[in-house]
Order: sequence, then structure tokens, then C-alpha cells
Amino acid sequence: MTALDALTQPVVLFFLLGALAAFARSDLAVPEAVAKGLSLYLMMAIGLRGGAEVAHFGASPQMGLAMAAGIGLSFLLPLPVFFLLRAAARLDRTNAAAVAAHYGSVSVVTFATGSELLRQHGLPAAGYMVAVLAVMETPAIITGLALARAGRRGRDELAPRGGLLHETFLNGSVVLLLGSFLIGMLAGDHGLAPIRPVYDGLFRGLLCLFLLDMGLIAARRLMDGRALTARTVAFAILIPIVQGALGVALGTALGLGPGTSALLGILAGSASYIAVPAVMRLALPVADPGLYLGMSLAVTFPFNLTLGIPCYIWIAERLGA
Amino acid sequence: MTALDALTQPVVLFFLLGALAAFARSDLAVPEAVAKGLSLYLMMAIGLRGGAEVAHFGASPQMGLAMAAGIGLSFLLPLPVFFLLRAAARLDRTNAAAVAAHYGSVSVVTFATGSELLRQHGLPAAGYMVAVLAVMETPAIITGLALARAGRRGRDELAPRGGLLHETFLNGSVVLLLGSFLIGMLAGDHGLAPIRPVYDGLFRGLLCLFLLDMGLIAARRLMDGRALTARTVAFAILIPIVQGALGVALGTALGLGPGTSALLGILAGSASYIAVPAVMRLALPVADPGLYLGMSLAVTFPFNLTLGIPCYIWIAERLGA
Amino acid sequence: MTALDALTQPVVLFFLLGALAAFARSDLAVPEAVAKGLSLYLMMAIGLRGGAEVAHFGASPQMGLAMAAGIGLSFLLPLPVFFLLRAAARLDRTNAAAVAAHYGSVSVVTFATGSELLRQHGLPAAGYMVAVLAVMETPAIITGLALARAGRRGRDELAPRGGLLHETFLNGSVVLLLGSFLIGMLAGDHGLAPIRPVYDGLFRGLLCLFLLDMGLIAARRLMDGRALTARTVAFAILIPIVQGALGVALGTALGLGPGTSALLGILAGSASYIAVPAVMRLALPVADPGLYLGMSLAVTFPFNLTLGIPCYIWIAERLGA
Amino acid sequence: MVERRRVEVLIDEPLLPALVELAQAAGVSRYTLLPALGGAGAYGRWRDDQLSGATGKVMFLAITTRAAADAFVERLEPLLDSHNLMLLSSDVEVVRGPRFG
Amino acid sequence: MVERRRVEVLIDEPLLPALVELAQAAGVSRYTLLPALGGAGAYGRWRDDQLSGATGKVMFLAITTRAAADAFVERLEPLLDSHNLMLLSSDVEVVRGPRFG
Amino acid sequence: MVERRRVEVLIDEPLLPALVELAQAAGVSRYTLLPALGGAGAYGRWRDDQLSGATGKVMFLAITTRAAADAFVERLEPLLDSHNLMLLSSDVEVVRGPRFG
Ligand SMILES: Nc1ncnc2c1ncn2[C@@H]1O[C@H](COP(=O)(O)O)[C@@H](O)[C@H]1O
Ligand SMILES: Nc1ncnc2c1ncn2[C@@H]1O[C@H](COP(=O)(O)O)[C@@H](O)[C@H]1O
Ligand SMILES: Nc1ncnc2c1ncn2[C@@H]1O[C@H](COP(=O)(O)O)[C@@H](O)[C@H]1O
Ligand code: NA
Ligand code: NA
Ligand code: NA
Repeated sequence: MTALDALTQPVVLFFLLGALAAFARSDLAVPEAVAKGLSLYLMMAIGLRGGAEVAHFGASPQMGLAMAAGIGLSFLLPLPVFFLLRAAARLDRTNAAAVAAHYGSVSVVTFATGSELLRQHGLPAAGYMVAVLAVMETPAIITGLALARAGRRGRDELAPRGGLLHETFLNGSVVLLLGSFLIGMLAGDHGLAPIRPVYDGLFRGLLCLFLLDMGLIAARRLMDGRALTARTVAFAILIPIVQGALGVALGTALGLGPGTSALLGILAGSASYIAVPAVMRLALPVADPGLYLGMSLAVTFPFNLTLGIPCYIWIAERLGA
Repeated sequence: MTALDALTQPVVLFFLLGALAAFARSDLAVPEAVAKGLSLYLMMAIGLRGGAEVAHFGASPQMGLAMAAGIGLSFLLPLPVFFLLRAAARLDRTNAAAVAAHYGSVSVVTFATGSELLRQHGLPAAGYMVAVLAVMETPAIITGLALARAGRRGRDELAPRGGLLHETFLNGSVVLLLGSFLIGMLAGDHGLAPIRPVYDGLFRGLLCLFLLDMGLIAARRLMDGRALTARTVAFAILIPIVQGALGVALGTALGLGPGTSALLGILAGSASYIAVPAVMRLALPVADPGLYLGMSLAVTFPFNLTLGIPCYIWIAERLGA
Repeated sequence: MTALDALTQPVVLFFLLGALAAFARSDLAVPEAVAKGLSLYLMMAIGLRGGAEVAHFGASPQMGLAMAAGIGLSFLLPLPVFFLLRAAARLDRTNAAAVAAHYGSVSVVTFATGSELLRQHGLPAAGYMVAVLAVMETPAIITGLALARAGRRGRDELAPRGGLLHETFLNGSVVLLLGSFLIGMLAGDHGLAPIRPVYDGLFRGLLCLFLLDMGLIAARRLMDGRALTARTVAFAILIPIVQGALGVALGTALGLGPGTSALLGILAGSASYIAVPAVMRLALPVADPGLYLGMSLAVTFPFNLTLGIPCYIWIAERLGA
Repeated sequence: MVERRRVEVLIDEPLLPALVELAQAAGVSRYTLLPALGGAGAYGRWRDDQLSGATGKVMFLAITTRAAADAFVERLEPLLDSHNLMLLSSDVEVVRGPRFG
Repeated sequence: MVERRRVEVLIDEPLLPALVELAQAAGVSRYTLLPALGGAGAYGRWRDDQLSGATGKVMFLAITTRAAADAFVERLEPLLDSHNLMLLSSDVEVVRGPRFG
Repeated sequence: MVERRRVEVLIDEPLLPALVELAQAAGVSRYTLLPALGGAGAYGRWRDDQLSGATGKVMFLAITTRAAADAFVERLEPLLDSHNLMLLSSDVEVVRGPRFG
């Protein structure tokens, strides 16, 4: 798959349309409630699709391997990112930790787009990767908070009531993704048949509409983005490349096959902009949302969507050969 | 159909997922505008599906019987509920009347879920039951208001302008349900064909998404619910069982067949949480919404969805044998 | 096609249901965010459908002719309307110019409904008409602003920052329609296949839901409408008839065939209520939105939907014979 | 700039049309409606719920003369408790006084 | 706590970007935007309409010094009538005065 | 009519549950939440973003006695800077004083 193949897919074209509209200062806008509704639909559909596949093909030892790899990556990837940002980008401890948590975690939409492009490319990944996606969302948050030594500062008066672990593991997107995955496994092919037209038939079309909005949001954030510097932008491109290559290599080493390894790379290279920012706003209010959302949403996400994914697929094909 | 069959259907599983997420205090939430849009879609789809079936099979004398039975149930069921709540739950006149109106009326989503479960179970109900659903929404409101003797208190300055009957019969959900039913009848199989992918193809999948939200709403209301006591909770389970059995028996006596009788029981046993609360807030502002919404939405609705419906179907099968 | 054929189509019936509900003062309402989401979906789907057809059949010289005709109509139609409204309806310069701009521009939903009715009638129009729709949105705005001599008044402090041309050509609906058209052309049949269930399969059903809301909005505006007089209402019916006939005649003269000519008439006869009002509110804040939205949305739109479209089709069939 | 009264009423959505009529009858015919998301009061918590609209509330805001404000408040007072209303009054300055009653 | 001015402007959505620039030019660069649902004034009723956005309105709220508020109001005054704006000023107390101009 | 304090706090959505608890601890248990769309402050612009909810803000409004308001403000003061809050206080008149603390 070349970058050009990716760039002529409707999903990617709609993202570019949104970004261009925003750069040209068009007043095009998707209502927030609709965007949120679409994102809930996407997580539900991704969960069901994955669960249905696992129900169909059964769990395999490779699934356990891949999940362990995902958890490990999510826990460990924030460490090098943190030290890099401290040393090379001169970020303070809190901001570096917050950004690192985003890069250890994953982006659901990058995953969905990557899966589609892999399928289009004739290299589908295993269905259990939805479970890997789900388990990779949160460990990075724990590492990030430990790095910020959130504990040291003492509990302030606006600290979350249930404790941070609660906020982390019961984040809406984690619950919906895992819950739908389990429902898909429980209901199985037969039980899911009546709802397939929604979770499967509409998936790619609604992903286009959602990516139109992501294009608008990412470009507007880039334009507002006083928090970004040339240096942080460069890191927001460098980090996913390195992490993505690492993910692909790990997948290949574990014998997951080229499609699944590419998708593990896509996950490793992606950065969160739904689950992690919500927890960071709560846990590290002093960290600058303009910085972490700017890097993950306005730079890394578009990079992955257009160039990153084809690049990770390319690596997976070379390594797998 | 056993309760376990019902409990492994995706619609019910999504309801449980929502309820669990809310109990665990996850921040998962469906935007209000999306939930409202989904409920409009469901009413439109239910109306069209019913109208299409009547257009296809023609009106039958049984349809007249079933509609008369529905109107009668909706008018009369609030009476025993009112006296029970006055005597045994010690509610004041206004609150007892408001709650009674909810139980005489019906729940559109319980109806939709019941229809799906019946179809799954190989016992489909007649299409004209949509018309029965529509005509059962409002008579109970009239009985409830008469019980509260709303008239006695004199017209206060914030009383509805067009009179209460206006608010009752032109409630948005009643208008949309009946209107779509008529459009379905007018357009017929041929006219509806181009829009079938929406009103039929998406129905079950979007019902799942809606029930996820209903689970969140019901559980959060139960947790907020200072207005509920052990006694009112017990009644919110007892009343639907008795009413549901009554509805099934009446349907069987009228010779409506087991599927249709079961659905009449489901309607009789369900309680409104869309049309009736809106009118009550207007007509009986002194009544406590925490009480009537708590009972109908947070207790009766989940009960019917998980245990009530299989129970009414079971009765219908026994009686019909 | 007779008016009765049109009036028994579900799309039109849902419009009437909405209008009746509003006239009866029902509280039925579609959340604004959902309505906006639906309108974005419709523009995206219309663009993709048109682009796909052009990709499939290739561009033709007739496409060039039709686009030139559309641009010409949009530029010139506001002139007679302006002078008519000044002389016969005694509107002041600004209001007459604002209304004229609306009638030179087009209505996306009238276009969509007209296309459906033509298809139903066995007289489908060419796919490139979507491009004609897109290019007709804006020229009328330029003529309208020139007529109002917006420039003369000097730049006030709240004038748009980027200049009016910017607001005109980068209006969200124009961008989305043209962008989706281009994406449809770029992706082609093959690329669009995975998203066809959304942009094609759902189109007619979601158009029904949207028209329900349009019925509510149009009727409520008519009831609020202090700005409308018998005279302006009469013009809001007369203008589309004349413009529509002119459009059909021009299409026939250019040899576009009856279906395509009818659709050019539908475009010419329709009036904008999405793109133009937004620009007018900005460019001519002194003009009365009650007047221009009242005429275009509350009178002309319902007229076209029920009587106008069948009438333009009838003319196209007579002229084409 | 001239002084006027700012009157705010938090009211259940279903009761809004009736409130607008009552205000008009008291000489308050210009107003703006602002949305509310939720809250807590003597009768427990509420959240906006568009499903039935039964538990949603809206903030009615009117700028008016002291006399009209007093007339409005007086008519509303007996309904405050039974209808769970919150009524706030404060001073505000406006340009173009005559536009505000 | 120190005294500041609370300036509120109800304005049509399409005009908002221009208002933000005008405010900035008058030294008011910090603000919050609040949604509005509908209302009634000298020019009849309006409801929020996201379809074209043409008839929706937004409440612009800025807390600032009396001097900046006066400069802002002065620039806005000639536009109030032609652009159907509602402008309100009142007193408010804030902590951390320097943050509010 | 009796005088009370109107306290408004603009706060990030994720922090809202904690603010409600803090208010309760300070004796302010009745409140209303109003939505906000966007704004600009010392830390740049923001828009409501329901995607993650991370950058959305809500206006917390409480009417209370001067004493309770002071207690609330005092507890909140050390958090204003670190948590990007905007805190406003003003006078307001209410009917049924006892309902407002
Ligand atoms: N006295 C008032 N009190 C509250 N809102 C007002 C008042 N006057 C005007 N408005 C608002 O400002 C909008 C425009 O006012 P106008 O230019 O008078 O039509 C109205 O539609 C109301 O939403
Ligand atoms: N002077 C002000 N007037 C109105 N809103 C303000 C003001 N200062 C801050 N805000 C709001 O509070 C938010 C956070 O402020 P800050 O911490 O200064 O970035 C801003 O984004 C605005 O929405
Ligand atoms: N002191 C207060 N401050 C702010 N909002 C209040 C206050 N009291 C009541 N409210 C609002 O008014 C609603 C109804 O109040 P109540 O009738 O006391 O339950 C509450 O749910 C709050 O949204
Ligand atoms: Na990652
Ligand atoms: Na019932
Ligand atoms: Na036209």
C-alpha cells in the first residue's frame, strides 16, 4: 500500500476536506452532539465487530500474546517519550508526563481507519485486535501519572472523588469498547445478525462523516495552537514513526502475521485524544491541554491517517517477507 | 422463551451495559439531542412498520377488538392502581393519580423490545398492535387527571393555554406514532420500499444504542432516587405483573392468538416515561417527578425488559395452549 | 406525474405531518443538532451520488451547458425579482435585494425531493445536476449584494472579516456539497462501494425524517410570521412558478432531455434557506430575516414540494414531447 | 446608560409557554431564553432530559422597568413554591432605555 | 475581591467573529460565550435554528475594567439598533483583579 | 425580597463533580448548571468539545447567603489559578429568602 492508495480512500478524503475547509476558514461545522453520537456509534461498532470475529474464530493463543504485547507497550512507551520531551523539548515534568501518557495510549479512529485500509489492501488483521485496542487505552495513563508524581502534591480539593484509577478504568470510551466486545462475543454470529446492518453496514460511511469532523477539529486546533512550537510538532511526527516501527517489529517477532503486526504498529504509533485528555484534565489540571491535544490531535492524528498507516503497513510487509 | 433467552439478546445486553456503567459511576453518556433523535426515529419506524403490515394484510375485525381492549385497559387500569397506592403506599391523592396515569399508559420501547423478542421466539404479533400502542398512550392520562380532580383546584396562572386535552392528544410522541402509522398505511408496500432500509433495516441496531442510553438513565435515576422507598419499588414490580397477566388473559379471551395476546400483556404491563411525564409536569406540577419517573423508568422499565416480557410470553403460551 | 402522485410519497407525507403537527400546536420537535446533522448528511450524500454518476458516465458537453445555464440563471434571476418586489410589493431596497438573492439561489432539499420524484416517475435526471446545484448556490448572492449596494454604506464595525466573497464561497453547505461531489468523482464506483449503504441506502429514509422537521419549521415560521403579508405570500408562489417554467424552457432549448430539464426548472424555481440567509444576516443585517425566511422557507418551499415540482415536471413533459 | 431590572426565572420546560403569557400579561413582552443543564434544590437533583422534556428547565431572562418587574414578580410569587421556580432580580444598566420598557 | 464590570451582549451567531475582533480592539480580549435558545424583542420572536445558523443568537460575556467596558460600549452603541443587539452592563466582584483587565 | 449573593464559577467539565462536593462542604448545596460554548482567557481560546469532554466548561451558579458565599470563595481561591477557574460574585434579590440558605 502506497500513501497514494490511502489518500484516495473516501475516509481519508473526507478528513482532508474537513481540514481544508477549516484552513480556508469556512463556517462548516458538525454539531458537537452529533460528533459525540458518532464516536459512541464507532466504539460500539468496533467492539461488536471484534467480538463477533472472536466468537466466530474462537480465542487463540496469539490473542493472549497480542494482548500482553499491547499492555506492555502501553505501560512502557511513555517512558522514553517522557525523557525525550524533558531533555530535547525542554517541557516541564507535568507537561512531559501528560504528553507521554497520550502517546502510550491509542486512537480508536486511527485503529478503525487502519483496519479498513488493511482490509482494502487484502491484508486483514485478526478480530481480537479490538481487545488489544481496548487494553492499550489505560496502562499509559498510569505510567504518565506516576511520572508526574501526581501523588506527591497531596490531594487537592478538586481531585476526583473516586480516585484516579476509577476515572481511568471507567472512562466512557473504555467501558463502551470493552462492553460491546463482550456483547459481540456473547451474542455471537446468530444473535448479532439482526443488528449487523447497523454495526457493520453503516460503519465505513459513518466513519467518513466522523473524519470530516476530525479534519475540521484538527485543523482548527492547529490554527488556534499557540502551545505548539516547531520542536513539539517535529516530535509529534517523530514519536509515532518510532513507536509504530517498534510495534510492527514486536508483532512480527511474536509471529502475529503481517496484517495483525501492522495493526499493532498502528496502535503503538497512534496517540489518544478521547480517553486520555479527559483523565489528564482531571488528574493534572496544571498541564496544558493546548499542548497535549495539539500534538496528538492536530499533528499525530493527521500524520498517521495520511502517511503513518501506509508506512507501518509497508514495514510490516517488508519484515514479514 | 426463558428469561435467559431474553437476557442474551443484544438489545437487553446493551441495556445492562448502560445500567452497569452508571452504577459503576462511569462517565459514559449519550448526548441528550442524540437520544431524543433516536427516540423520534424509533417512533417513526414503529409507526411505519405497523402501517405497512396493516396495508399488506388489510384491517381485520380483530384489529377493532384489540383497539377497543387497549382503550379500555388504558382508561380503567389507573383506577385499581390509584386506590392501591392511596391505601397501601400511603401516597397523597395527587401523587397517586400521577403514578396511576403512568401505569395505565404504555412504554414505546418496551413494546419495541417485546415485538423483537416475540419475533425471535417465532411468535410474531399482528402489525395492527402499533395502532393499539398508539391509542393506549392517552386515555390513562384522562383518568389520572380526573382522579386528581385537577379541575377542582381552579385554573392557576401557569395552567396550559390550550387546555389539558390538547396537551394530551397532541403530545409529540402520540402525533408521530399515529402519523407514521397512517403514512405507512397510505404509502403501502410499494411506496415504502425506498425507505425500508432506514425504518426496517436500522431498527434493531438503533434500538440497541437507545437501550444503552436507557440503561444509563434508569440506573442514574435509581441512584439519585430519594423519592423511592422499598414500598414504592415493590409496587413498581407488582403492578406490571398483575396488569401484564390481565392483558394477556384479555387478549386470549378475545381470541387474538398467543403472540398478539402476549404483546397486549406487554403493553398493559408497561408504564409510560415519555408522553405521560410531560403532561403531568404541566397538569399536576405539585406531583413529584422523582416518584413517577423513578417508579416507571428506573424500576418497571428494567423489570419488564429483563423479566417481565419473558413472563408475559410464558403466560400467553400457557393460556393459548 | 400529478400532484396527487407527489402527495402520496412518504417524503411529502412526512412534510405534511410535520406541518400539521405544528399548526395544531403539538410539542413535537426535532433537536436542532439532529436536524443540522441530517442536513450535513444529505449534502454529503447528494454530492457523492452526483460525483459517482459523473465518474461512472464521464463528463459530457451537456454537463458544461447545464452548468453555464445554472450559473446564468442564478446571476440573472434576482434582477426581475428585485424590481418586481420594489415596484409591486413596495419593499425597500435592502429587503428586496435580500429576498431576490434567495430566489436566485437554490434549495438543496427541493432538489433532493425533485430528483426522487423524477426517479419514481421514470424520468431520472442526469447525475451532473448535482454540480449545477452546487454552482447555483452563490452567484445570486453576489447579484443580491450588488443590488443592495452593500458597498456604498461603508464598512461597518461588524462587517465580516474576510470580506463577503469569502463568506459566500466558503459557506459550509457549498463546501460540503462541492467537496463530496469531488470525492465521489475521485473515488469512483469502486472506492465508493463500501460507503454506499450510507450515502445511498439511507438517503430516502433520512430525507423523510428531515422533511418532518422542515414541516415543523416551515409551519411554525408561518404562524410566527408577522413579516408576511398577503402580497408577499402571493409573490412567494408566483415567483417560483415563473422561474421554474423559465428553467424548464431553458433546459429543453439546450436539449437536456425532459428529466434534466425538469430538474433545472426545479432548481430555478426553488429558493435558498440555508446558505443565503446565513450570508444575508452578515452582509445585510438591516434586512428582515422574518421576511426572507418567511417567503422562502414558509411559503415557497412547501409550495414547491407539493405543487411546484409536479408542475415543473408536467411542463417538461409537454415541452419535451 | 439607564438602570433597569434584570429578572430571571428558572422554570420547567413544559411550563414555559404559560410563563411567557403570564409575563406578557404583566407587561413584560421581551425576553431571552437560556438553556440549563441540571441542578439541585430543595426537591433533589435534576438533569436535562430531552426524552420527555418533563425534567428539563430553562432560564427566562427579561430586562424591564422596576414597575413591570414588580408586577411580574407579584403575579409569579404564589406559584413559586407549587411549581418549583427560582426567581432572581438584580440591577442592570442598558443603553437605549426605551427599548427595555 | 475587587469590583469589575460585567458586560453582556446578545448577538446573532454570524456576527460573532466580528464582535470578538471589535472587543479585542477595545481592549476586551477575554470572554466567555453562552448559548441562547430563543426570545422575543422589538423585531418579533426568534428560536435557535442550527440549520443555516442565520437566526441563532449567542450571549457574549466579558468581565473587565470600567474603562475598557466604557470603550467597548461606546464602539458598540452605534451598531445596537442596526444589528439587533442587546447590551447589558452590571457590577460584579472578582478575586484576582489583574486577571480581569 | 431579600438580598443574597450570586456566585458563578466557570469550570472544566471533568472537575464539576468535585466542585459540587466542595460547594456542599462549604454549605452551598443548591445550584444550577448552565452550559458554555467557548471563550478566551489567559490560556488561550477554547471551544466546547463533547468528544472527550476534556476542554468543555460549565457555569456553576449558586444563590446563597453572604456567609456561605464567603466560605465557598475562600475554599476555592487557592484553586483558581491552578485549575483555570473564573469566579464571579454579585448581589441579587430573591423572594422566599430561607430557600436560599
Ligand atoms: N428587554 C429584553 N429582555 C430580555 N431580552 C431582550 C429584551 N429586549 C431584547 N431582548 C433580546 O434581544 C433580541 C433582539 O431584540 P430586538 O432587537 O428588540 O428584536 C430579542 O429577540 C431578545 O432575545
Ligand atoms: N475577563 C473574562 N471575562 C469573561 N470570561 C473570562 C474572563 N477571563 C477568563 N474567562 C473565561 O475563563 C476561561 C479560563 O480563563 P483563563 O484561566 O484566564 O484561561 C476563559 O477561557 C474564559 O472562558
Ligand atoms: N440557591 C440556589 N442556587 C442556584 N440554583 C437554585 C437554588 N435553589 C434552587 N435552584 C434551582 O432551582 C431548581 C428548583 O429548586 P427547588 O424547587 O428548590 O428544588 C433547583 O433544582 C436548582 O436548579
Ligand atoms: Na500509542
Ligand atoms: Na400500561
Ligand atoms: Na432559484
